[in-house]
Amino acid sequence: MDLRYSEEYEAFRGEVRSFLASSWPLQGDEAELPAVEQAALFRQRAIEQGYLARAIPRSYGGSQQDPDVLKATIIGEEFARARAPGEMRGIGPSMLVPTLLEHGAEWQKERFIPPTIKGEMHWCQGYSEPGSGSDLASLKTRAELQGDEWRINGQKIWTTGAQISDFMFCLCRTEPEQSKHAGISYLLIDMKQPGIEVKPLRQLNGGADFNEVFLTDARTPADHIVGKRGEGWIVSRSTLEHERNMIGDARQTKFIFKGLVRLAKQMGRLDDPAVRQRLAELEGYIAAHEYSGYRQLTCAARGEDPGPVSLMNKLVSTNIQGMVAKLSLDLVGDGSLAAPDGSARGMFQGLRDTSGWVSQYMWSLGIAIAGGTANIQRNVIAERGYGLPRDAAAQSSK
Amino acid sequence: MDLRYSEEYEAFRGEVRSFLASSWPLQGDEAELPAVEQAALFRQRAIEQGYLARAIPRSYGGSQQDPDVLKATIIGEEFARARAPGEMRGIGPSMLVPTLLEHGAEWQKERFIPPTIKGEMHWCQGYSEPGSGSDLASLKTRAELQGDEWRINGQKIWTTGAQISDFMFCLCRTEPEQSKHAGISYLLIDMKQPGIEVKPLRQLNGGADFNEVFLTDARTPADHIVGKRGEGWIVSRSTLEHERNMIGDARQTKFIFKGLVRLAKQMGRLDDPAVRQRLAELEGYIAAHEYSGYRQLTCAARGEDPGPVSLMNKLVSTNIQGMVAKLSLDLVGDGSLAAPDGSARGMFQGLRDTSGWVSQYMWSLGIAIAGGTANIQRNVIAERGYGLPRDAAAQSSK
Amino acid sequence: MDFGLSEEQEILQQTVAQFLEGECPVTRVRDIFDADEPYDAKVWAGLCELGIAGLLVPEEHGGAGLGMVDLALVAEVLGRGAFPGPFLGHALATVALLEGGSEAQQRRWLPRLASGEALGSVALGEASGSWEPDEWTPSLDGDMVSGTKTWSPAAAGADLLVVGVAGGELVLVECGAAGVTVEPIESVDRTRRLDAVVLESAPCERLADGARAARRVRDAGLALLAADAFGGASRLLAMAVEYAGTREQFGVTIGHFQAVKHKLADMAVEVEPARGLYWYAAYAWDALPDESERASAVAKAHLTDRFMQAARDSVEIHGGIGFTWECDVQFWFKRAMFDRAFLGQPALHRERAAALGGWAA
Amino acid sequence: MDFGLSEEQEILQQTVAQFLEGECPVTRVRDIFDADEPYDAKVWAGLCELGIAGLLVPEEHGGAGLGMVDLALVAEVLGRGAFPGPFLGHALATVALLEGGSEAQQRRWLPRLASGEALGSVALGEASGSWEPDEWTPSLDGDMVSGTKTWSPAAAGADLLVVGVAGGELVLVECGAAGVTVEPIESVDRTRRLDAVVLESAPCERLADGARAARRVRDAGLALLAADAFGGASRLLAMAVEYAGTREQFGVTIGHFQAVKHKLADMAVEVEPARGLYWYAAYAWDALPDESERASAVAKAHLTDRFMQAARDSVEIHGGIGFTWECDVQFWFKRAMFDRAFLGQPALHRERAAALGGWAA
Repeated sequence: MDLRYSEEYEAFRGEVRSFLASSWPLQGDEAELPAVEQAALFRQRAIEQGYLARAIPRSYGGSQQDPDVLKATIIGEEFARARAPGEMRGIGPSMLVPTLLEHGAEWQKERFIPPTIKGEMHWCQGYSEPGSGSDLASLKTRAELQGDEWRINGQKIWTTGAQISDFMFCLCRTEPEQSKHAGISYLLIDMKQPGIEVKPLRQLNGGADFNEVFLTDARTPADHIVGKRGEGWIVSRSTLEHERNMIGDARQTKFIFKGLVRLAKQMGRLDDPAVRQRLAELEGYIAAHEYSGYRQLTCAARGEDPGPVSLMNKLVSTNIQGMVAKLSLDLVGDGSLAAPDGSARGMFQGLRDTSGWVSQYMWSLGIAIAGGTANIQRNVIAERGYGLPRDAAAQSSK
Repeated sequence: MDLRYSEEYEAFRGEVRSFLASSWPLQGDEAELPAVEQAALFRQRAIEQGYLARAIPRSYGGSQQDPDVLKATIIGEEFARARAPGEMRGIGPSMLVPTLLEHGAEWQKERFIPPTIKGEMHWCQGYSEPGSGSDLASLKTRAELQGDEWRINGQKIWTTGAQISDFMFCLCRTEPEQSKHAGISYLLIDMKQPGIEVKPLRQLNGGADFNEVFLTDARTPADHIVGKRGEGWIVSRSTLEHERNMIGDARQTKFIFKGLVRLAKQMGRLDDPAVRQRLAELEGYIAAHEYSGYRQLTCAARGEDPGPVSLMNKLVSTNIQGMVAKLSLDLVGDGSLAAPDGSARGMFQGLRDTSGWVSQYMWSLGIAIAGGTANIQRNVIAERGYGLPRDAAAQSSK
Repeated sequence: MDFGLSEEQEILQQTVAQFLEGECPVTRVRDIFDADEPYDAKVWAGLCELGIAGLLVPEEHGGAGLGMVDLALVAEVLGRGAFPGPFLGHALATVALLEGGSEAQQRRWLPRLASGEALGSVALGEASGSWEPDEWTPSLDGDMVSGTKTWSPAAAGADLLVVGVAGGELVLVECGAAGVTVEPIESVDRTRRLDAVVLESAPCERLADGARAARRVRDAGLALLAADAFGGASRLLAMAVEYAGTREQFGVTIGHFQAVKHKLADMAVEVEPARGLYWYAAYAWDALPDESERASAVAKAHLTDRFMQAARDSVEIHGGIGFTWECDVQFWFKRAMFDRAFLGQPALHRERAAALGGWAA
Repeated sequence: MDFGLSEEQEILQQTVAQFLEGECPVTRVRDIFDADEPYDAKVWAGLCELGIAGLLVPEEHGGAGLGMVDLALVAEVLGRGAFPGPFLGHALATVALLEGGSEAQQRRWLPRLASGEALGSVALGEASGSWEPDEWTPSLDGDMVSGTKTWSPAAAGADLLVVGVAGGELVLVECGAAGVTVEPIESVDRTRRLDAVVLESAPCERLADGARAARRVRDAGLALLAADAFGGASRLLAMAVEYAGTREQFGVTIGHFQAVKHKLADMAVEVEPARGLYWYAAYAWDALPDESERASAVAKAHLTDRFMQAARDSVEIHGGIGFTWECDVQFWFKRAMFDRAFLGQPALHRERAAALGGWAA
């Protein structure tokens, strides 16, 4: 156990630092370019250095480095310190790209991965439907192969970023005679076509971060399928895993906790022993989650299995956000009489005013629901983590 | 809504008071009698006045009064104020007697009710078995009719007062070919016989308030069955209802809460804002439970159905005791390093020292388990109170 | 000893409930929620016709002469229906006049408030977060008042404002008067909009016994918020039960899952037994003056916390859809936020209850 | 950056675990729990042979020269096995000498403590409930100490007591000396019995740097209790999972019921991710002196609360049988009560963490 980095890694950190010192922010004429172009230029250079898109082969625009969790962590830390653009965020780079790398056809990788990791092609996810939230296997959107095209009809919901997306990766029922999971395929669908209508879905806190997507005779070429027909379920599982890790990030909870302490100070409540106790109790969870993350990182670096704890990150994070929300509601005082600011804060924003915290109070409920409800998480932990039997109610439906 | 009593009831209260003023404590020679005899003498006079054993016909030694919840409450209040002996407590008067009144044969009522309500005959309950806690229908103790006697073999557990009981009312499987509930009968068994062995069961807090009862060719006459063969389940249900009401009494939780405030004061913690908040939060539950009791009392007096709330008393009480326990553990401080005093406090004792509170801390867990676990209570509330479907897991076992 | 409703009280609740179902069903609540107009004057007028505006006002002033229990029973029904309108402020303004008004003040205002011809409201809160009378700041200069109040319910449409001022007193301010500015606030609960009130040498009239009335207004407000919270929480429970009986996942309604069943049972156990807290607080306001202050503090703290938790639980049971603007749950979710914060958060009233209970080392 | 165990550390844990399984299985724990003798000297001697008694002691004094992380890893295993014996007091007495002893004091005591030839313990608590060094009361008069300490673990069998005295200092007292009376306490956790220590002009020796050592002893104690709590809570979880897989009700194992499954999942989520708290506290004790005090306070508060809750949950899952003396759950239930209270309750350490974190308005 040693939370310092070895000399080799400190040397690597030095390299990253000196790259950053000379590369960001951009100098001279380049500094006059629009921000997006500056970021793209910088990212390209960072990829050439092997600092970004590390898991992606050079042939698809990546830097093709050996996996090294510690190097990745150092890069993350140093890029954050220098406020330099890091890995492209969003559902395309973090969910579609790993899926394509694992299951995609060669031409799909060549065509879709490079623009996605450069931020030139945007994606949305078409999994959830109004009738199937936790129970994805019951989805109803149908795709029929007519000649060399799929024709897709149905409705998706909770689709983040649908308005600004170029493509959707979408689970559709293609083999209606097959039951449940077996009849589902994973299709890539161009969002810019007449058969697709996007309707924003306003949430509780007034913001509209999600959409409904209506597919009416939408089309996509026959070869825009990832994996084989009926294998969509398997193809999508790896993506869901990625999402769960993304949401469970301990750094986010630590960040929001700092904000909470700041809120307590700002509202003059840090001297209240009852508030101090609650904050300190919460800090126990926050710190545990952080160290649990270090431990899982170490296991990943060593190629070891951390055990059931890896199934818990999402629920831990959800629980923490629930506790944060409740305490924050007490801290904002009369502030909760005023409308929330409606922004989709997740845990990424500054949360500097009470209106933002009220928004976060509501948003925390969405977090608990997104990416599998808490009850589904509990099933997964109990069944896969501790070998408990599957749900009788769910089984009886088979 | 009027929490005062009407003139008619205040007049009744006056009668009760003057009876008590002249009848308790006993005077002259009677005051020299042993305490048990004094209580018996007094109770007999109170029954003659119509103040005790009100629901029991005169022919079985009761006072046979019209049901009147308010009069019963007034009697309870005034007897408590005068510290006079009230209704006989314990499982015989509160559980067996109502069951016999509803389901017993005439000779059973005549023989068993009078000595039970006078405290001359003591009972224990033989329901739970090691293999069937929440799931009573799975019990295994068997009774076979051989000639004019039942022969009983099996084991019961959690039997309070088994050592000092004269009889046990006991659920036994008499129709082995019938499944589950259908094969069970309700037998009355003399405890003073060679076929019965009582073994105390020591609990977590060191006390031994429960027993195991081993029945090895124990006998009881053929007619010592309440209800018909195979009807034991139905006969026992009314008894369980009585038990649940007994345990859920709001007065007990109010009493224990006062003790908790006293503990906080005694430990010098009442000035701690965090402690004050927790006490005041708990008081919300305590007061709600108390007023809910008033409301149910009023409904009972009016012959109205209070709705699902009547199914909740036990769980409310369990929840409150859990909160009390947790707060008390914080208040006793280092006191929780010392052994509990081992007594079965339930909520009846004074709880004047930290050792008693540590015992109560452990005892509260037993309360949560006794008389149906919290999960069974939740099923009952959801299914019977709100029409939700029965458990799939339990159904699948049928 | 009777802790139950009279037949008249049950009829009162039914009457208001039926009126709301007819005139202001949840679809209408949604219209008003999304509209610029803070409430539907027609629906409020209908409630006034039922006598709700004057329930507490003695018959000699044109009211029904009933008690706080009756008014709280109405508040429960309005909470259950998420009634969008100026009930709360009007009721508290009326209480202020009843409890602290001179005969002349009562004669002048009560008949108009009772009929609904005039709308009253209160301006008690301040930007500092102070709700308690002894922390109020607006200052009097003769018959003029200056200062800033906030979180005043439906002040924009009111005729009369009862304003909390320095010294824990109350003054009457007519909204149309010079020096009175009412600024709408974007409030979380769009069924009960709130306004800020700026008073710059505005003409006012001191309430004859304002100090006493201020405390009675607060206790009445706490009881009414507790009643609203109970009504709202009951509705959320009913909605969650209904949803669990219709929504299917994995081939069965979600009510088949023990986790959902037990969550509903736990919601019920939190909410249902707490009804008596608001009954008792209202009853104590009417009949047990020594207990009224503490009973209303305990009721408000407990029931508004239960309401808020029921709202969170209800969203969770509804899943994704519960998180949307389209789902009706949001009305009660936001009413819960209102009830919990208005007149001060649970922690404030728990601390008051502790002090009133004499809890000291 | 490595937040994981070395191969040696994993072997250390396995070795101790195997030793306990062989020499002190839960049946043996039960014997000791019910016996008058506070612990089994043979088992303790066996642990000493494994080097546990001297794990922290430098090799020059006959120990293994390892760190607090290693000792805490052992404490986890001992907690998991409910080891009945004098580990905690001995470890803390050793820490006191290591951190505050003069060279002479170290030379005199460390070799004997490291081998297990001498048994050490600490006497820190007081009847007033004070655990913090600056609240200690026994007074020194030259080389004599007078005062009363309590909650001293296994003091009755110890050779050396490290006693907290006024001024936050530590003194060494030999148990056989005149003026030293050790009174057994009926303690809740019969695997770690406690004694009261009365000192009446007892001969003593000041620890060279007692003030510093007192703080280091406290922080080590907090980290070791946190480690024990993690071990105990993990065992309770494992027992509950196992029971849910064997106990049948309504024709299926109770693990089929979602309420039971989810309770187990919730237990796991409370316990399993918290392992790193004690790792970090121990690591900070070894390597990050600035963070050690706060990290150990947070770890002790959090993990002992989780342990206690896991014990309650485990009893509940076991149902009636979990409530009996016969059920093994009780050992960990009572160890949870010990861990939670010894060296001060969670609230104390949370307040310390708040103060150390500079939380002020």
